[in-house]
Amino acid sequence: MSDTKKKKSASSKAATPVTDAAVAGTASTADGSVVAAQVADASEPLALGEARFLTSEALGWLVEGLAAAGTPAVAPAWAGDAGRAAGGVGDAPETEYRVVSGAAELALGERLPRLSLKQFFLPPTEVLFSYKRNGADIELTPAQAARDTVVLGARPCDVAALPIVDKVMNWDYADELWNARRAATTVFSLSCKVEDDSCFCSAVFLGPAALKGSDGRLTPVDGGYLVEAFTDKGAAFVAAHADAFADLPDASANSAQAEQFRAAARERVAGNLQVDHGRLRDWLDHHFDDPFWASLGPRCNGCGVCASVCPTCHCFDIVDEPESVGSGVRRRNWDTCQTCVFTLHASGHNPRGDQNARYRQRIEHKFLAYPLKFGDVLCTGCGRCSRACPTGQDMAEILTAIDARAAEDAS
Amino acid sequence: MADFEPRITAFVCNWCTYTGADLAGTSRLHMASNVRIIRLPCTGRIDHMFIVKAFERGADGVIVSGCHPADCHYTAGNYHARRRFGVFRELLSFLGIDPKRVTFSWVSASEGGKWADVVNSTVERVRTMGPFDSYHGLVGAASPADDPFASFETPAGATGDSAAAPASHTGGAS
Amino acid sequence: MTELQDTARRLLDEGEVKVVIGWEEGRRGVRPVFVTSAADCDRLVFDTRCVHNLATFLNPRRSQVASLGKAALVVKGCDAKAVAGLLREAQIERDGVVLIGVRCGGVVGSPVAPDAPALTAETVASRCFACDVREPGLVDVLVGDAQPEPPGSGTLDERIAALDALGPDERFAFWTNELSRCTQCYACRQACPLCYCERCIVEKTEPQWIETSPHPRGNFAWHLTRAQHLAGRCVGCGECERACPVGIPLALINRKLQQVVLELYDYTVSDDPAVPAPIGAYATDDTQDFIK
Amino acid sequence: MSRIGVFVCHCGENIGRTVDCAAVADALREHPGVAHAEDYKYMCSDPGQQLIKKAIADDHLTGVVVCACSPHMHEKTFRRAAEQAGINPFLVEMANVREHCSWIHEDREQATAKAIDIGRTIVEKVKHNKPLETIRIPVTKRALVIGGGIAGIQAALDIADGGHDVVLIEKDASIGGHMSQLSETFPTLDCSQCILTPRMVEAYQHPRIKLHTWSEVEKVDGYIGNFTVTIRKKARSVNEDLCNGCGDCQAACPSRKIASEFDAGLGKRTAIYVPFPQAVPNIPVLDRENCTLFKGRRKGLAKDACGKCKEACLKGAIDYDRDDAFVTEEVGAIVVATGFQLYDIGRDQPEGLKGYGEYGYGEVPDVIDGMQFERLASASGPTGGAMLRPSDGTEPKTVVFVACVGSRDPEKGISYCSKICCMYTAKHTMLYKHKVHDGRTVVFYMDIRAAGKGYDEFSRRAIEEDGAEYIRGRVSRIFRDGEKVKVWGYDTLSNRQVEVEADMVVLATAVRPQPGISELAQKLSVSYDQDGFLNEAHPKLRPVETNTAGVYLAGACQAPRDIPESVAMASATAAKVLGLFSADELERDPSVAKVNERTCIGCFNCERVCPYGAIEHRDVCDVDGHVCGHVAYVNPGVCQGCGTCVAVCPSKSVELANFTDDQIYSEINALAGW
Amino acid sequence: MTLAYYPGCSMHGTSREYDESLRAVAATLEIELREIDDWSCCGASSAHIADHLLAVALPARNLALAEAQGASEVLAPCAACYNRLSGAAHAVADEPGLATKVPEVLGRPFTNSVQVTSIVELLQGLAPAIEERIGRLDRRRWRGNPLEQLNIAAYWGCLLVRPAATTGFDDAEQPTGMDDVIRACGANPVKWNMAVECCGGAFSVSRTSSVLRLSRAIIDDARASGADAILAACPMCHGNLDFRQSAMNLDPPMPVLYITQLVGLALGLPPERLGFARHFVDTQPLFTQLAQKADTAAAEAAEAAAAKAAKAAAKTAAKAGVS
Repeated sequence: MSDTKKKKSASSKAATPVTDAAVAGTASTADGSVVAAQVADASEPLALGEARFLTSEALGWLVEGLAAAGTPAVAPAWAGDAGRAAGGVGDAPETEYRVVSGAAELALGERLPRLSLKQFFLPPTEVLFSYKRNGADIELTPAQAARDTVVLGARPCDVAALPIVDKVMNWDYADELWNARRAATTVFSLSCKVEDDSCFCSAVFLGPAALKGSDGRLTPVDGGYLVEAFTDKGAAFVAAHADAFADLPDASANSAQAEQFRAAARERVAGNLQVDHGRLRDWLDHHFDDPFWASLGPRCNGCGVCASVCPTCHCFDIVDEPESVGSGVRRRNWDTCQTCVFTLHASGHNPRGDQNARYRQRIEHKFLAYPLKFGDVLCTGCGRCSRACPTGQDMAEILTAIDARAAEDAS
Repeated sequence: MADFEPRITAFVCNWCTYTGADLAGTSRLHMASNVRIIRLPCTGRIDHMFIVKAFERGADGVIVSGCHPADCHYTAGNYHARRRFGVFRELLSFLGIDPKRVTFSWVSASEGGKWADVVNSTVERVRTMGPFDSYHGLVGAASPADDPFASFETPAGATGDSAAAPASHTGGAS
Repeated sequence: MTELQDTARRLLDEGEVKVVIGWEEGRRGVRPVFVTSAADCDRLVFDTRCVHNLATFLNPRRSQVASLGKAALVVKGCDAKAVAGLLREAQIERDGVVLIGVRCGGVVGSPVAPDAPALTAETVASRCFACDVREPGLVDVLVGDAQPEPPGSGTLDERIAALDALGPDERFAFWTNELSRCTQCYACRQACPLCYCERCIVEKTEPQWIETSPHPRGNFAWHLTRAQHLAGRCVGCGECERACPVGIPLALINRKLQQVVLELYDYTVSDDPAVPAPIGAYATDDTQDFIK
Repeated sequence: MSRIGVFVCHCGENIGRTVDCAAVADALREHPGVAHAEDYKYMCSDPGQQLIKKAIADDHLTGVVVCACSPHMHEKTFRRAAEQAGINPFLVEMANVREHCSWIHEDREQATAKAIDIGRTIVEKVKHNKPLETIRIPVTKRALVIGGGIAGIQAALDIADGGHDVVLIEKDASIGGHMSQLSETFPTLDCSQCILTPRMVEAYQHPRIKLHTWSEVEKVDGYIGNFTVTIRKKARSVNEDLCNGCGDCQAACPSRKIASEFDAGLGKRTAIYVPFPQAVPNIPVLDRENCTLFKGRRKGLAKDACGKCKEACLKGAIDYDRDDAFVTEEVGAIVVATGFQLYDIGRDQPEGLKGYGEYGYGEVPDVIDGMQFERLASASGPTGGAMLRPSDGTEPKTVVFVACVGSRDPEKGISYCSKICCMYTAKHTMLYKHKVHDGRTVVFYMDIRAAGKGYDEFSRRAIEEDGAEYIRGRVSRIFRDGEKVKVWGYDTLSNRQVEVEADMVVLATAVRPQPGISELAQKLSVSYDQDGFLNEAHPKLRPVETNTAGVYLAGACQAPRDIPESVAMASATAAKVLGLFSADELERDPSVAKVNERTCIGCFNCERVCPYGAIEHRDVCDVDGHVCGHVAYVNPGVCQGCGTCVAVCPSKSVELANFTDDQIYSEINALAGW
Repeated sequence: MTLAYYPGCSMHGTSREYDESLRAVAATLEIELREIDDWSCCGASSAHIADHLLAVALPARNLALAEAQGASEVLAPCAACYNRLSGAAHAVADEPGLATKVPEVLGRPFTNSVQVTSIVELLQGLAPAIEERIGRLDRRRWRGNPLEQLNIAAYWGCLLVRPAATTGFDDAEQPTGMDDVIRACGANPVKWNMAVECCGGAFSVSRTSSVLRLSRAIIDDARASGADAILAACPMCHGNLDFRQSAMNLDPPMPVLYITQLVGLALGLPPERLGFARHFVDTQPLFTQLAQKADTAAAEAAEAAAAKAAKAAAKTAAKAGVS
């Protein structure tokens, strides 16, 4: 209880230039050491050089220039598909992260992209190697090298997921493919206006303009974006395309407007969810068999859409696909713990026999197992799981419910 | 395109069409050599996935052939097949897979001549349609150009083979 | 509404069922709810946002639902058709479930809305256009007021006609683009009331007929197979499409096959489990003009 | 890891001319999993087979591919050879490089390339072949024969004489069927009763034949070699064991005006009755519909209205309170011989049939059908064999016979030929002429179909010796005109209208299957055609078998049949049954379907498409033994291996041995990159 | 009920009494007949010998008109018209191509939506209504319904029920519909043999001798079967049986009634409104005879009643005597 008070006060007294990370920090110190580490890593203020100004037009040229130069630029774009026959009432057009080549495609700051940024670092399917048999010997062709790429205007919650997954990808084994793509990619995030009441980044040590994982950040201001670089990579990119990045028309005014934008967003998201991760974790740790779980399973289709759209879910499956008698490809594909076959043993036994167990797994991995191992949570509060769930499973609601139980136990 | 030799995979029933093809042989009826026959007990056994897999494995055309109605060795297998493929053909067409690449026919054990005709006409039709690159390219070259991280982009030589350049691996014919 | 709630309350009070599966008001519009106590029955709602096909929850392999005990299910026309499908295919027994039918005049495309939108040609779900069921058959109780026909909106059929008008290559391009987004998450399968297999064909590895890698080739194989398996069975509830996280217009395919079985075999999926499905049956004079 | 042996046959020049056999062997030797490859002039020759046997031994082969002729030619040969060499015959497959390659192509390069491909596909298949054992099913060496007509009697006797027990059931009170109603039979004009009665008695007294008359099939379970049949013994109201057939009960029965079925309605019988004097068994049944006592009981009278037969019976065999009884019989084979009925052509007809109201049948008493004529002509008939017409008992001087009444008339609902009418009509004219020498017979016919030994001669005789006037044409109207029966017809040969003033008209009405045949067919899961006749398994090659293994057809239940044909079919079924019974176990091709009960979800698509009813339901139980679901089970004894069930199984939980998905997938896969 | 009415040439010509009686009956039974505006020849009896398309198009034109004039059902009282119209409807429905060809030929839309009804179908359907009305009739004006005394032979001719495929509302060989109507009218259908035999039809002029032979056979059989009159539903048949009778010099002649006339009588409509005056065979004797029969019947009935009453009285008297 007292924690939430603190949180409120903290965020409300967020005065002039103070980064969201800082806010997240102060908010989360209450959660103790685990989080402290993570705050540090998220909030290094890499103020390299001045903030720059990127006009909307300039963004257009920039994108077109990159395309011309053969550098893939990934940005939120209007979904290039037929769309749903049964679309929601008055839905805004969908957007998706895509390699863009023209200004017209861009949809920065519009509706939250359908899928997270994950697919550009851990694609839904990717070739590990291909094999070809020549008589006795077998010829292996390794996967392609990653190529230099820039991401422009990704949501902070999507960007923040990258360092979170880094830890998994570099824990007992360093995943070359992932790391190569991380290294080859420069990521500029876009200060977020907050999508809707399913967002809860501020409840997972982040915020609508969090810097975590960003090499640089765009914040909307009149006529374009205020651009800041926080890493050498980011600064290098700005430098390399100096012609696109102008001086700020009115530095102080622009910064003020930018900060105003961020502050408004923080306000907007703050109310959506507040939990005490410490006691939440403890509760999870001691309530593996709690009847509560049986209240989550029935509604769940077990489709794993939540995992597909999740920026931090990273499970994959490895398959060999023959192309003929003597040749084929080894691939890795997205997988999810929400399907019944995920844990099905060859014997026919399934340790996670029903959806109750599988949904518990989803929660416990994100808010218990991962934190205990890596110190942080396996969630950036983007809220996609709640929005995408066909049966209305609601992450914020569930976390609130668990937190309430945790509070009872605590008292 | 002129020297394009279509690859046709044929799924035939054991009792009518396979025997009909035997008869074509014993009658020394010369026909195009582009067809490879896979023998099944009955058209009723033929699953739509056979056709899909054949295309995945580089076929430019497919033949499905069995006993005439009322001649089925198992009395009704061909009737059930006729229903399933009546639907599947429409489905293929709707997804843009030209049903002209698939020949369905009834060839009885006594119709060696008809079999030769089915083979030749199918080969000629598919020859004029050209190789089924659009499907073979679904993995490899034809992957959506808008995604550089080509989940679908695979090193040449592996899936590339199934898309184009035959005979480069598994020995191949010639 | 109260009629629905009272019915549920009675069923639970009299112990005829252990759980009532219906819809409730959630934080984001309506969603399925599992009411196990008479006291909670006032949570039950039914309005134009109740798009989910609750028949999916009758899949006997959903043990987390089955373990709640005998269920009463709130069904619209399309849900009833799906229940009939499950009966037809021996997945459930009629006396194993109580069906509370709700008269339905159509639903909107998405359950996510603060309150029930009025049905207009714009808001109505395109799948309701072809729907012939105002009062679900097969039910034990029927509640709600008589409903008018849903406002006409043939968008689905129009889009199909438009596609049919294209050449094969253009259609192929269209679907390649659509299917290239598929990640084979199988949300379409999970949301389908008639995809109830314990081990889906796509999970069969010997042989692996369908490549599980979400490249267009694997995706084509998957969606071709799914459509073929649903031919003559699909009730057109459109849940597969709604569940799809990347917006693949699956309803086009299923609706197309509905048209095909109607045209070829004069069959329309009904809520009468006694009527056999067209695939698995045959007529000696079935059309065969496509056969040489 | 497979070790496949590939053997390429030149078949002399047949394959060698257009296919480079050595090149084929070389190419396949390089194919993954091939341990041995060679080519030889004649693989099917003894030395050729020796090569294979040797390779199997030396290279420890796990499979054999013979690139040669069609499997229909030599598959058995090579499988036998492999078996002798000690590997399972089902691990041997043939690659058809002769009929499907060398014989149909000229370009040596292309033919060779194709031969290699064909070899590859089969090699890939064989990699996934599984050793299979011939299926053996125990056989209950006991047969059921349904129907006690001449066909049923013949089948029963042949099987019984073959040394196996037979259960013969008959729905009527006596065996004998229609043949017992006939007066004489074509083409020999010998007395029907005289040749039939001895067979009836023989069947009755045969130690191996168990007879159930006044009985019907209630239920059939099981499959070939192992049927369980439930038989309904209809309440006879007479204790078979006590009755000595003295006939006192009949003599005592007060209701004597009941139309006799045996006399086709021309004669009368009592309510308790033996259908005819030579009935077998000679035990009466009580017709409860017409019995005064039972009428009373149905009215609900306090005390029984009659009881005369009971009083009359010294053996006390009459038992009014008997109900239908059920007995079950275990049998290994079933012969269906339910025979036919004549098309009653009155106005009211079942769906699809229109009747012939214009012929006045049933309204004009002197218009009768063929069976009624048989009774008129029969010495045991209502007139004692005197040729007297029903209306006034006078001797008809002019009799008109109309053939094809109902038959070959799609407009009226029947398009088939009833086959026996041409002959029996000819016979009728003779029988009549032999009794009424100054009489006149006129026959309206469409065609005379007298194919059969002595048949045409017979019908010629009717015309030439007995002076029957044959008029080729149809009859449009038959009506009473005072004492006469007017017949209007058309003579298509002389192209003129004909009017005959007849004294009696005999209609050769169509032969139709027995009522209730469809219900019986469903119990036996045997299919029937649009006319209701039971379907044989193959119109030419399996004419007396059905698609339900172990169920056979004899006589007119399958199509209109005359006596010799019915008897021939009966003996044929007997031969089939005896063949089945000749071994203790039934051997069947092991390429049948099998369900993976772990993944089957019991949607029973397979059951819907199985033409043989081979799919059964099996309960699945949870750990506590409670039934928690059901799955399909393929009865290997019934499955014929078409594989339709596999194609419709959504989760591919059923596999067809030797045509498994694995095998087919591999064959398709082998074709990649050719 | 409202019906489109296709009179065809006869109803306005040789068989006006058919038309008059039909209209009278229709009025009484509250059926509105809307004569098809601008109707034309149905093609009988020659078009179908000349050209098939023509034979379909001629009647189809009238059906198209009916359609355009908003009808769903057309009544064609003339058997020939009925036969051509329903024949055309079936042809268009069954024969490939015609559905598109015919509208082209007609130069007007035709969806073949109109149902063609014969007079017998119509009246058979109305039989209950007829019976009901007879019940409400003032019997005294007729001194007991004389029709009860009428034995009449229902004569169908060839066109009403043949070919079975296109007509098919009754058995082609043993139709019963007219008998139902007769019973509804309180009269008695006789069992006879010539109900569907040919009367000579259109050969009335070209081969009168045949017509006389055929029609005479029909009349003879009717008489032999105990009929006082013949009931017809076809102007052509009526012509041959009624008009040609004089040439058969029968004694006594055999009255031939239209089915609508019979119904009219049953409904109590005055004979003059039913056009009996137009018959060549005088129907008056029949009516007189029927009336007499009715009287005798009534008298007998009265006597019987009286006798019964007397008996009863005697009984009671006897009882009284005892006590």
